[in-house]
Amino acid sequence: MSDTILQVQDLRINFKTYAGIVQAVRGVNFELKAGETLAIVGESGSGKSVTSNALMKLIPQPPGIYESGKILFNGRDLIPLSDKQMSKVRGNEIAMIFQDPMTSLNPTMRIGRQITEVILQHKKISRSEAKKRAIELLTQVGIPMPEKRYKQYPHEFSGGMRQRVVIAIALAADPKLLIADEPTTALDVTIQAQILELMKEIQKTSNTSIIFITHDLGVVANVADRVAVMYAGQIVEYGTVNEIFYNPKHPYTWGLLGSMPDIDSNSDELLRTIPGSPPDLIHPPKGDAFAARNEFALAIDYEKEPPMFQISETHFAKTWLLHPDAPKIPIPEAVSKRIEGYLAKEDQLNV
Amino acid sequence: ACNFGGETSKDDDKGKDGGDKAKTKELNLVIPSEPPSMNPQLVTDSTSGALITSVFEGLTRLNKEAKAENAMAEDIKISKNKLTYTFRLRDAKWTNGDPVVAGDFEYAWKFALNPDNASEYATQLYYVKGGEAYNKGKGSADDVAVKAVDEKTLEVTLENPTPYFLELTSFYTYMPVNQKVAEANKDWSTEAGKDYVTNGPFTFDDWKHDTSVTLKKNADYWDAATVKLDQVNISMVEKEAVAVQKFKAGEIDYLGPPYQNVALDSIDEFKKNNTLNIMDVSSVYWYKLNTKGKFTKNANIRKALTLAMNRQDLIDNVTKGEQKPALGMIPGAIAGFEEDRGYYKDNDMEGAKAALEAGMKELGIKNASDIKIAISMNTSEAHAAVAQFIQEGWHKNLGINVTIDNAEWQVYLDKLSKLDYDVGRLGWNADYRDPYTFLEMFSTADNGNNDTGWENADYKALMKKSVAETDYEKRVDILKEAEGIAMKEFPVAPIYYYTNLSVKKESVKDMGPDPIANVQLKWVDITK
Amino acid sequence: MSQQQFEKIDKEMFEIVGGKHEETEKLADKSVSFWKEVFLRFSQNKLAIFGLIALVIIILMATFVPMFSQFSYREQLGLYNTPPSSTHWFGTDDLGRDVFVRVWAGARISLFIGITAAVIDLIIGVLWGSISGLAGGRVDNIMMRIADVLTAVPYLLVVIVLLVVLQPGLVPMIIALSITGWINMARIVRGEVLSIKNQEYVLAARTLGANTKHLIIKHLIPNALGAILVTMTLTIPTAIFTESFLSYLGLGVPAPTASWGTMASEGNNAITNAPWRLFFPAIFISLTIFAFNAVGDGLRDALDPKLRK
Amino acid sequence: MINYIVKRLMYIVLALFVIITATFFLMRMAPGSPFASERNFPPQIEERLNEKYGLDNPWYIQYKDYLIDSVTFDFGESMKYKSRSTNDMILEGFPISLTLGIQAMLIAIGLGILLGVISALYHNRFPDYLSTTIAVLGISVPSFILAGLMQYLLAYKLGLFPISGWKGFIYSILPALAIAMSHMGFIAKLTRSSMLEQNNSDYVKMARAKGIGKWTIVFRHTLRNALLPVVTYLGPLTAGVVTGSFIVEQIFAIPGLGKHFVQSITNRDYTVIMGTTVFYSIILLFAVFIVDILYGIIDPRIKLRGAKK
Amino acid sequence: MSKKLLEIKNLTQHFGSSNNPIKAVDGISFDIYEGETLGLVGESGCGKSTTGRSIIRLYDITGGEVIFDGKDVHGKKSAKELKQFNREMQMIFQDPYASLNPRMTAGEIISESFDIHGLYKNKKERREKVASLLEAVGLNKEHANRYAHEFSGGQRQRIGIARALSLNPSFIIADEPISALDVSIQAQVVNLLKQLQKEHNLTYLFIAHDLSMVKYISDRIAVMYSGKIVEIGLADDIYHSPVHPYTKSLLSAIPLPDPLSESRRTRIPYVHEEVDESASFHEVSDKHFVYGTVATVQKWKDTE
Ligand SMILES: Nc1ncnc2c1ncn2[C@@H]1O[C@H](COP(=O)(O)OP(=O)(O)OP(=O)(O)O)[C@@H](O)[C@H]1O
Ligand SMILES: Nc1ncnc2c1ncn2[C@@H]1O[C@H](COP(=O)(O)OP(=O)(O)OP(=O)(O)O)[C@@H](O)[C@H]1O
Ligand SMILES: [Mg+2]
Ligand SMILES: [Mg+2]
Repeated sequence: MSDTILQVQDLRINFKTYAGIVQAVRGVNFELKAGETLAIVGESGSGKSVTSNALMKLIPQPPGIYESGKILFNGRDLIPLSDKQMSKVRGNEIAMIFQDPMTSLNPTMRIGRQITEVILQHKKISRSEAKKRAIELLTQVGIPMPEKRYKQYPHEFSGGMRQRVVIAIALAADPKLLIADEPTTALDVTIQAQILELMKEIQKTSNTSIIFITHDLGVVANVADRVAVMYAGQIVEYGTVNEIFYNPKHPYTWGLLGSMPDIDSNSDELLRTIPGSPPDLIHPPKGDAFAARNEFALAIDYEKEPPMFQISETHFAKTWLLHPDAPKIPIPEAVSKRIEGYLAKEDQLNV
Repeated sequence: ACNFGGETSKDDDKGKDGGDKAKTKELNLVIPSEPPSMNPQLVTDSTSGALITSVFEGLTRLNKEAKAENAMAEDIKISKNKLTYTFRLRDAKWTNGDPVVAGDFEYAWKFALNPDNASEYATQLYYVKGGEAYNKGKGSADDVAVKAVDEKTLEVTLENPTPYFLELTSFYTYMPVNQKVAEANKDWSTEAGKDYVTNGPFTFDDWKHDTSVTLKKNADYWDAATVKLDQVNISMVEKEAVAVQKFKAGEIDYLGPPYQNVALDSIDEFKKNNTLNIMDVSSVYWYKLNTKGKFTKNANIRKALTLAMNRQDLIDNVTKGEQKPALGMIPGAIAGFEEDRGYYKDNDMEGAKAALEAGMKELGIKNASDIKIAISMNTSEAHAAVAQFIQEGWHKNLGINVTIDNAEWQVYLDKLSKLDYDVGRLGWNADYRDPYTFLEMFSTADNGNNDTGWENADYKALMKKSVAETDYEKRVDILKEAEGIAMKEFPVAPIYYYTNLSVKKESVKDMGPDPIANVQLKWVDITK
Repeated sequence: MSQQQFEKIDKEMFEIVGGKHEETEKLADKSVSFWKEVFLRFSQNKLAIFGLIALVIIILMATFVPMFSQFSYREQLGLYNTPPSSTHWFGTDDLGRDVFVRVWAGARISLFIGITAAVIDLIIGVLWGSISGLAGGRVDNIMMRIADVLTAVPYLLVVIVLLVVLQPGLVPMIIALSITGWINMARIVRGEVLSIKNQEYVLAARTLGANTKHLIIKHLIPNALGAILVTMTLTIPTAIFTESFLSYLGLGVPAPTASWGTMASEGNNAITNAPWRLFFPAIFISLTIFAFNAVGDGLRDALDPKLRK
Repeated sequence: MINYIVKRLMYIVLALFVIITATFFLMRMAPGSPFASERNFPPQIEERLNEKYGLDNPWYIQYKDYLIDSVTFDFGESMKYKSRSTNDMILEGFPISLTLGIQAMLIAIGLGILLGVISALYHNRFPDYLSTTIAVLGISVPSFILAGLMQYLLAYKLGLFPISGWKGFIYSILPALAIAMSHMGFIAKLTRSSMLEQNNSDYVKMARAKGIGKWTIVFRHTLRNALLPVVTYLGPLTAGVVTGSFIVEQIFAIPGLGKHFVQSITNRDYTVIMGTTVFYSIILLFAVFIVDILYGIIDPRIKLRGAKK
Repeated sequence: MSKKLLEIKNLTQHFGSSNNPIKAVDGISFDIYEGETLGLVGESGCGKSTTGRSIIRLYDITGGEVIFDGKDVHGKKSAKELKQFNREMQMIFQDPYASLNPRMTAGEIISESFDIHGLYKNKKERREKVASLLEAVGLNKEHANRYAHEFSGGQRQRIGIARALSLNPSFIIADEPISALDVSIQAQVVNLLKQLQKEHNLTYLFIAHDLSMVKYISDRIAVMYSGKIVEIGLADDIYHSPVHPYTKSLLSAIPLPDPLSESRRTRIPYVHEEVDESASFHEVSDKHFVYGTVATVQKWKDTE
């Protein structure tokens, strides 16, 4: 099961703007195995979308610049590929789902055609076969009366249905990797839950790898096998979903987990927050980008960028706190209490 | 989806000068616009008039010298008192084979006079006794003294002895019309074709509205032997500059009145290569002066304005057509008026300044710059050029303030007739070769063509006297006296006497306009 | 874990000093304001910059040439239709006037007409559009229908009547241009107002108790300004264009005043014998219209929020 | 749908009524008469003429007559072109103007869209500058100057085309070009900006993510959506091109309707003014109406108002 | 129990033509007590924003009554009364980008109300007021001269809050004030709102679709579905003993940051049931009401 299909090495992406050069992605490394879901979390502007668009080479140039790095997809580097070569990869081997189902469908083209378009682009089959496949896909993503829907236009669909169509399009050519950039953020919780279920089911049946971008930790907990936490254009913690949720090491991850209210938390206490605002990526701060918002910041954080410390086989974090010389800081109480609560509930259930 | 009107038309013949073509003589012309009417009695403009005279034949026709000679009339008898004319018609045929009879004339003339037909040129027939009364609704058709005595005899009695009446009978309003056809189809003249029955040198072969007109030689014409042209192709080109390009590109054979004018801007060029024909005509270009105007009510001011024009310079540099400076109201092309009558000199700045001084004193004005005068004109580049030249001259030499008031034609006419102007441009050309035509309009202030509010009892008396006088020499003397009166008070400031400018291909012969600017296709020939 | 190599780092560096999150609330000291960014984007548009420079030069020439030239635009020098030479750079015309001076005197008239008409269009258009957009419903419907119908009434007829009622000249010309000129502006302003009036910041101002006047002055106009500006830069060339059209029909400003329109339409007839009389006014009409269009398009691109990130 | 059409038709009728009324009163206000000429004729005849054409009636009777004429579409005889019926004049001129107009529209739309697409695809690169420059140039040169120049250079000097007239396809090329240029420029600009807008939209990004080629995206996705605003422009364009080509028709001596539309006004040829105005307005109003319906057909999102099930 | 600050009686808000209206709000009634926070949740498009906006008079209501502090909000009012009303009731908007005028500085935005109500004597006083408001929301006075686009989302939302506070209102409608923000920033804003509530004794109508936050901040919660309130009660009751199937479905869909429990999650789908005319509110426990007919409510309770 575990062949690596994607390896991203030291990816750096800049944007030239009037205010200066935005260093949107600053040396990102991760890898993805077949059939696995990687969730990327992080706050707005941390470079999640840029990273995922970069994998598809969808960064507009200009203003974007692929500053450095490699994107090895099945061992082949995508960065030097021409647009033409890329178009054989896009939609076919790597597919993508965007955040807003309302705008990612062409408003004046019938749904059916938008699906068959991908199939015909990448597979050598006849129109009627493509249509059959499209109707199959619609059925698969749970759209009732697919024959009728096939002929309709996007505006005749609700938001949730449209997102299903978008997923159907992404699946049309049986991609090996599916990148979903906040696929549920624009949807209601109930519909979000449906879509998540759908994606998990699809993954089970077709063994597709998924990169799932979101800033909702609940969603991450639901879908991910592996989690990458991004901050200011870098991955600051990387591990399996259990490692990240039950044994977080990076103070930013603590902050994220702590700021989620909890059903049982007492509403008289204030939430734990990450104070301050995210850094300006035109002038990324010296040292650890998170230092200024980190209550446990060390002197060195202001001087030197921390390396990736390995915590386990699969767990890495980019904070000086993991240096052997650093003071041992326990997980803040609010977070640890919550984790204990979860685990306790788990024990009860297991008993 | 194409509609090009004349796609299959045969006149698309440029360039393929085959042997056949050399034998058929075709003349290519342009006119500025659609003829407003092709009914002889309703025509008012000279272009339509030229076409009418080509396809119809009146009792007389003007020869190359613009003298009337017999046409439909074989013989003309004039009574002693010069009031009754008896025309004897020759044997001639309409194009549909009907004989031309005296009744056709009677019908046509009465048609023009019939107030119901509202012919704008009915005045041309007021010379006929009872005509004016009938036209103005005060008399009946039966009282109009034109009578077909028999098929071949037409008897006409005039209101007054009219020395130029025979010339008038060549005019288009006097043309006969085939009574049978016209009565059967009241719209006979709106299209070329079966019902457009003519008796002239040419037939009216084809009429594409707003596009072209084609005339063909009329084989049944009584004088067909004289007619050389087989076909005349006339297309409509509104812009003079475009017409010039077409002429220079060889697409047309002749350019000049009454068809389309030679564009002012191309005169120099035609002059340079000696192709421009210039001919004096009996028309005058003048500025009317409003004798009720704030400043122009003063005769001295009017005099100053008249004198302070450098006409020769204007002609040499602006109008360029070798026109003659007008130092009187009647063009030199009118017999008896060839010599300068010496009313004033061209470009007489001394005189102008003296008159201005006098005028200012009379009006109680201190500074010349307090005098504000507007030159009104209708929108036209040529008129604007003249106006600007004169404006600059008056301003520079007299020190008065001059503006140019440019108005759209209809508005301009309205202003003139309401005396809502100071100085207004107009031209006047003779319908018939008689000095009276230039003077008559000033006989009373409420004459529709006066437009100046000027009136003079002596002048009026002289005009009356001239009408009664049948001897041309004597009439000339009377009219000169009248002109003299007007040229002391200056209801108009004459500027120049028109010339007729035309260019033609060398192969075109006998197309020179006659002295009253008619070009008769009957005489034209093409040599190869 | 042990395989990781750590470089030697001073122990003191591992003291907890805590966050300085107040620092992060600081904004970049070099802020790129909206208008500055617009300017920067604009200045990268070569066509627009060309247009701007051309306009500046044309305006300077129009201002100074007639002031300092040895000839006046109406002076007849006795040299008729002479081609361009060292004394008369653009030649002379049929009345012997210096075409160079006339072109720049004409520039004054044409630009004056263009700019004044644009200002009038601006005032009427902004008022009409914002009232229509703000009022909405039936009022909006009626006001827009009036504008529709106005475009269908034969323009020339209106102009002729106007030129008759008033004496021909600059004023009626400007009025004639404004009769239908404002409609475009009104439509655009209305569109802007419709979208702005439902923006949350306008709703916020309304919950604060703002009245209509406050909304218009503080919110609607400042935010519609970009679109208004662009429309205005495109109204000026339209006015210059229409003026030349009316001149062609002989309804232009009275002689001897020169406007580019009258000069070009006269020059059009002299194309065979004195082409410079068409050439120079035509070039400058076209250049000016081109420049305004280029500037307007450049502004539009620079202002377009969809092209901004 | 039916509801919508009926509503729109009612609006058209109302608009026509307003236009007819406005035209009638403007016509009455303009001084001069169709029979005025340099040489005045006796007042009795003028009275007769007025009587013949009903001009002696009080204004409300005349107004009523015009309304009836308009409803029955029978405007009577021209006052200037004796015994020619206004309807004939329109029927003869219109097909010609229409032919010319369709050709001009094809050129304008074809070239305009091409330039616009190129511009948008190479946004801020050389082809963009080039196409934008051509487009703006098209807008910048007044049609009478362009027509005059083309006629002089291409027809007269080089002899490539006939100078004037209307006898075959070759005669229509220059005038169609002259009419088309400014519309071409406008369409190019419109296409460019709406293409740019579309190019920034998510569905285009989605299409790229599907692996669809650049040009396929343009033709299959963007163009159709980008052309919607262009379609809206077609209404006024049709009407403008078909009847507003007066100057070009005049320069090339083409017997179209544009000439009557303008000259009837200067001639005060009331019947023809009325006829051409009503005809023009109907074309304009219907063109806009048809375009709206087309728009609804092309864009599946648009539900025509009043078109409830 | 403190006093009723706001009473909504049968509020109805329809849009579009009268023969085929969009029933955005279809006859809802509830009360808000002084000092409490009422959370309003429901799916997108169910009419939450419309409810908020109708209450604050941004829309002219179609029917029903809104009584604030004993006075009818939608009745005829003089300009002065209106202004007084505006000072009492304020709103915080959802979109931190659309709710700030891009052409105004933070200072101008916050002091806009001072201009409208003429609340300062001189420039200095105004500056001071702006500075104190900025500080109250965790920004500093240097920020007053910066334009909206220079701020991050969280900072913008704080400016929006400062604007709402500028008139010292007693009641604030917060329309999804956090749904456009990041998790970490959401917490900042929610904390701020809570803290301000304490300091100024504010009453909130808190609209959101994120139930975990709503539960945290609200004393009571109203669940809205398709223009109607289907269940209302104390936050804990709604969470722990929901009755209406829609509420249950909604709760079952909230993802938790707990991978183990997530792996076992089963979503309860909701199938819309038409309710007939006789539907009304039934008190199922203390202050806990459910909308439905007697029979359906009983059925729902039984399936618990
Ligand atoms: N086309 C662009 N031009 C300039 N800067 C850009 C562009 N696209 C992205 N950026 C910058 O790159 C940084 C990362 O943006 P990105 O969209 O990846 O954030 P994100 O993590 O996806 O945030 P969100 O949760 O809001 O989607 C941001 O600072 C953004 O401003
Ligand atoms: N001004 C309006 N005109 C017409 N319909 C409207 C208007 N405002 C809202 N609606 C409609 O009323 C319904 C309720 O809208 P509302 O904005 O109140 O929903 P919401 O619950 O706030 O949704 P969301 O969570 O997406 O903000 C929707 O169907 C919407 O389309
Ligand atoms: Mg993103
Ligand atoms: Mg809402």
